[in-house]
Amino acid sequence: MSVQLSEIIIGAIADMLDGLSHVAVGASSPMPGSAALLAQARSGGRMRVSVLGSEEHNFFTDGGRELFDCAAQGRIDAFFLSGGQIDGQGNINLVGIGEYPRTKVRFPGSFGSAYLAFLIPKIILFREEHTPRTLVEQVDFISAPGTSPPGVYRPGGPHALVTGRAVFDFLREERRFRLRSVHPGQSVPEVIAMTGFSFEIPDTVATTPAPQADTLALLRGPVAKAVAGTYPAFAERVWGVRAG
Amino acid sequence: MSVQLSEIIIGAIADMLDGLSHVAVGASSPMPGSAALLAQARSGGRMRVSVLGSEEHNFFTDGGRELFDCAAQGRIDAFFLSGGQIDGQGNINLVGIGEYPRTKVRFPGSFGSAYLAFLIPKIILFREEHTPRTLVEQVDFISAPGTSPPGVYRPGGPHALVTGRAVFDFLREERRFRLRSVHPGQSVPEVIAMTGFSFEIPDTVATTPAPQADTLALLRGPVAKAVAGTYPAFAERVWGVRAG
Amino acid sequence: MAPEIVAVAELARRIPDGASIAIPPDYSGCAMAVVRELLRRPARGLHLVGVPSGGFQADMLIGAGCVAVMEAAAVTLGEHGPPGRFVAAIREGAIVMRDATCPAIHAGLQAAEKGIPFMPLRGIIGSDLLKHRPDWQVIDNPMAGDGAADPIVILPAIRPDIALFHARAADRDGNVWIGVRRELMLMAHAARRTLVSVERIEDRNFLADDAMAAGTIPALYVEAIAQAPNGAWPVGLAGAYPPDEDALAAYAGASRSPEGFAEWLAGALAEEVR
Amino acid sequence: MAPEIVAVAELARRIPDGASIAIPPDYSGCAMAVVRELLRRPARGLHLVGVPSGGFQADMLIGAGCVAVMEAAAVTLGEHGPPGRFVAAIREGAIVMRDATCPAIHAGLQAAEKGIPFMPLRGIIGSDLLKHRPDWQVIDNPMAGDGAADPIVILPAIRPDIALFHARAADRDGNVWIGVRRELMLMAHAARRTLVSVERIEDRNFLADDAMAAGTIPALYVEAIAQAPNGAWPVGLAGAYPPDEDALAAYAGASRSPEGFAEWLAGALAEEVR
Repeated sequence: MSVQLSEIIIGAIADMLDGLSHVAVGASSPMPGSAALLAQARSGGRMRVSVLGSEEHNFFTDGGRELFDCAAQGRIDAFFLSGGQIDGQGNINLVGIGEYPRTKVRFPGSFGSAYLAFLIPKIILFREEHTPRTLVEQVDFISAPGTSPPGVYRPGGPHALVTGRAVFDFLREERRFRLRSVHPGQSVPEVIAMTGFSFEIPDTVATTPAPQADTLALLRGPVAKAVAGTYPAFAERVWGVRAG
Repeated sequence: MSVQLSEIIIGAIADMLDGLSHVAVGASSPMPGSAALLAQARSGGRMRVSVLGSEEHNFFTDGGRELFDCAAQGRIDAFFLSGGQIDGQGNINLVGIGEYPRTKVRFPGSFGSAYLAFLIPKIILFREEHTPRTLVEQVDFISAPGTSPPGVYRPGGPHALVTGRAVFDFLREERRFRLRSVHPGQSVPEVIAMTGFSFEIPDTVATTPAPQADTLALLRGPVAKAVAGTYPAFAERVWGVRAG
Repeated sequence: MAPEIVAVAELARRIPDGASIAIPPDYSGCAMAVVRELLRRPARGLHLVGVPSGGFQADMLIGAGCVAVMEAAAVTLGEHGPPGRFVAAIREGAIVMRDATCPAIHAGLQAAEKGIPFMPLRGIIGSDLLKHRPDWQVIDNPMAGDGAADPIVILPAIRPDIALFHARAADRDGNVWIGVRRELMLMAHAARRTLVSVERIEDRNFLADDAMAAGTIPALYVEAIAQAPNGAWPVGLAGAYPPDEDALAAYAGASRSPEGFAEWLAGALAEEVR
Repeated sequence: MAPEIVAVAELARRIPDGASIAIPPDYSGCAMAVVRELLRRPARGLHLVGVPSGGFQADMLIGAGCVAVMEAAAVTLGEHGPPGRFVAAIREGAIVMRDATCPAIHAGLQAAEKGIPFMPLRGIIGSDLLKHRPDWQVIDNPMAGDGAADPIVILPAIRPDIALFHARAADRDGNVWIGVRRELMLMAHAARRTLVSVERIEDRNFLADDAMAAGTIPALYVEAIAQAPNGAWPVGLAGAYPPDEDALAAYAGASRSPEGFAEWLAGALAEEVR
């Protein structure tokens, strides 16, 4: 079986998580969730993964607030956020397109983004659709800002942006993204054309690497099974695996 | 069996509780606790009584903070406080005698008084020992003030003071006590002599009445049994009743 | 006074038009049978507070014109796509949306639980949420060291008139078991009145059982309870029965047009009468 | 990473001199076996935070010279009369006492739990506690209506270095069951590190059991666990064994003189070695 794009993306995200103690993932994020479970498998049990809304990977017993309190206590190292729009300053929009409040397009809402983006050290922005529609010059509504002025308490913030085409690092000082790698089959000009914001382009841009053989074996074996427990539709589509 | 002083005191306190929805009592307050259980019995099940630290009459499931949160929510109508010293302005001292912090005599501490005295509408001060040593002109340390200046949020405060000799009403506007009744065997001059603070004395001062026959029957019957469950030593001493 | 045991319709009758109502998200125990009674009336001018988000019940109530104000960190039908009636109401300006972020809803309820006027919370500064919530303020942290400025958001207490939810069981004394769903306990503590539907009423006292007591809302906070077997249908009740995905998908599809919703509503209310 | 399972002595070794330690009151689960190890060392310069009061363990640690600062709403031996070593230490100025009121301790811990710098709280204004707590402030409620002044106390977060307590059981994954004793959960959330002794370690996972999960502190918050059967003796453990009133009375009596305490201490440490 040749390496699938999903597996490359999962591998790229997992590489960002290695060495962390506690990674939390939203219930409806199968690729980040798979990446977290892969990183956990590689950690030999040292990493804790909380999948919100999952029965199996949910360790919280203090109600809806506990995730947020836990983040504020510094006990969550990485989390994933997405956006209906994401802009070049790392701002995300989960509210809508057009003028607020009567937006033409309405997304569900900001959820915990306006909080977690400040408090969790490594926020990984993930949006599979990589088009000028999703990656924009400026979001119509800032659910969570990419950066904050000095003096604002902010131990956390965006660390990287992963899409279906590329991986970007977020440069907090410069308040912009830098292209790190493009996925197999993508070119730098293509990524530029499909991105609505400007970003830094280093002299050489790598291709996002396929996972190493041992990682791939782990991913397709025990990790795929674990993924199937929480994201059954995704596991079946990517690996043909059903929850055991 | 002639009416005992304890029964008269319990009856006097219970009369202050009739009609309330929820009365809370500290674990080490057998007379107030008995009064609350008596008032509950008379309410035909309409009154809730929470006895802190009791297994049987403790309805809290949110940890140590719940009593206080519950009071702030306006869900507790009456509570009992005592004091190593109580003064004529309704201030209570649960900290110590002498100059703080190296007090000559140290009491356990303020517990929740500095909070509950503000938030629970009917605070009944109870101190069996009625001497110039306990009822003083001015407390050495204010754990909880009797009154507050206008503008301070204070839905609650002292309502009455019950001792082994007498019952006083607390007049919040006048910031002082008024003698309501003296217990059988006590005289007004004796009460004046044994009280370290000055207080208002109406033209006629009643004798604290003995409970009515039906109340007494209730108290010595089912209530005594209930009291024995929470305050076994007290129930045995007063009524020779053991927990069933 | 123990909570009253009443019929589902009576539980709904106790919710006056114009009330603010705290409701849980779809996975936490939704009193769907009671919501259908509100749709039937129909209730008017409700102020829904999603704790922290609104799901199917919010979209249904919005569709039936029951809602004046929606306060939540999100309104979502999850995997089933956009909440059609909510999206339409936003576009048409038919409801006032008070967008929030999850921890702000929890913190506001915690302020009400503690009887304090406001709660500080980190984050949020620089989010456009703040621009549109004049009731949220930024103050200088009075406890910041060495005179360094430390701006922090303060949020007013959220004290709903009513907390409304569905739980697995009540006991004979009106205590309600919610297990790990502590946000339901927070809602009950914060709200003035709590109305609960339950799968069943058990003839025992949960507070007398060490293990059960830990997940129990004491009767003290509960005004009335209705027994409503399958009362969380179609969104499901964790530990009891799963979501009815077909019914949810049907609703989600119907919600995307006024006609579809009207037809769904007529069907839903007719079914209930059977 | 799951919590480590260690010996009682190792649990005590992980508490450095000078640490701030949140401890429960006598009825809530006290790690008395661990405390005896601290007495044996003896630990020095501890800052005890009674949640919300201190009992036998506080008086013992004060008596053995382990304590520099005592922060609590009270220190009490309950029915057993004055805590002799605490009273003596106050009289002699041997410890710094930071007098509080119960809800202020809970609120300070809740601020730490929420990662906020302070928590507002009603009441307290006009109490002499405020005079002697320069870390407590009175501010004008920024959310008061119509410019009316509304003074309110704000309390700094209490973030103890360590939460130390005893519980009925841990499971094989290091989750700790505390039932309705939620103040222990608050302590674990608020503290940087949590060390727990337990009666037993059960070969199952409490979080997989609906009823148990509701009263369980997840392993996430727990650094290390020691198995210590009868580990709350002599103060007892609700639901497991009652207080040993004779032993408590003997301690209370001994605490009232330095000689009495020294004799009690020698005996207590000798017994432990057996």
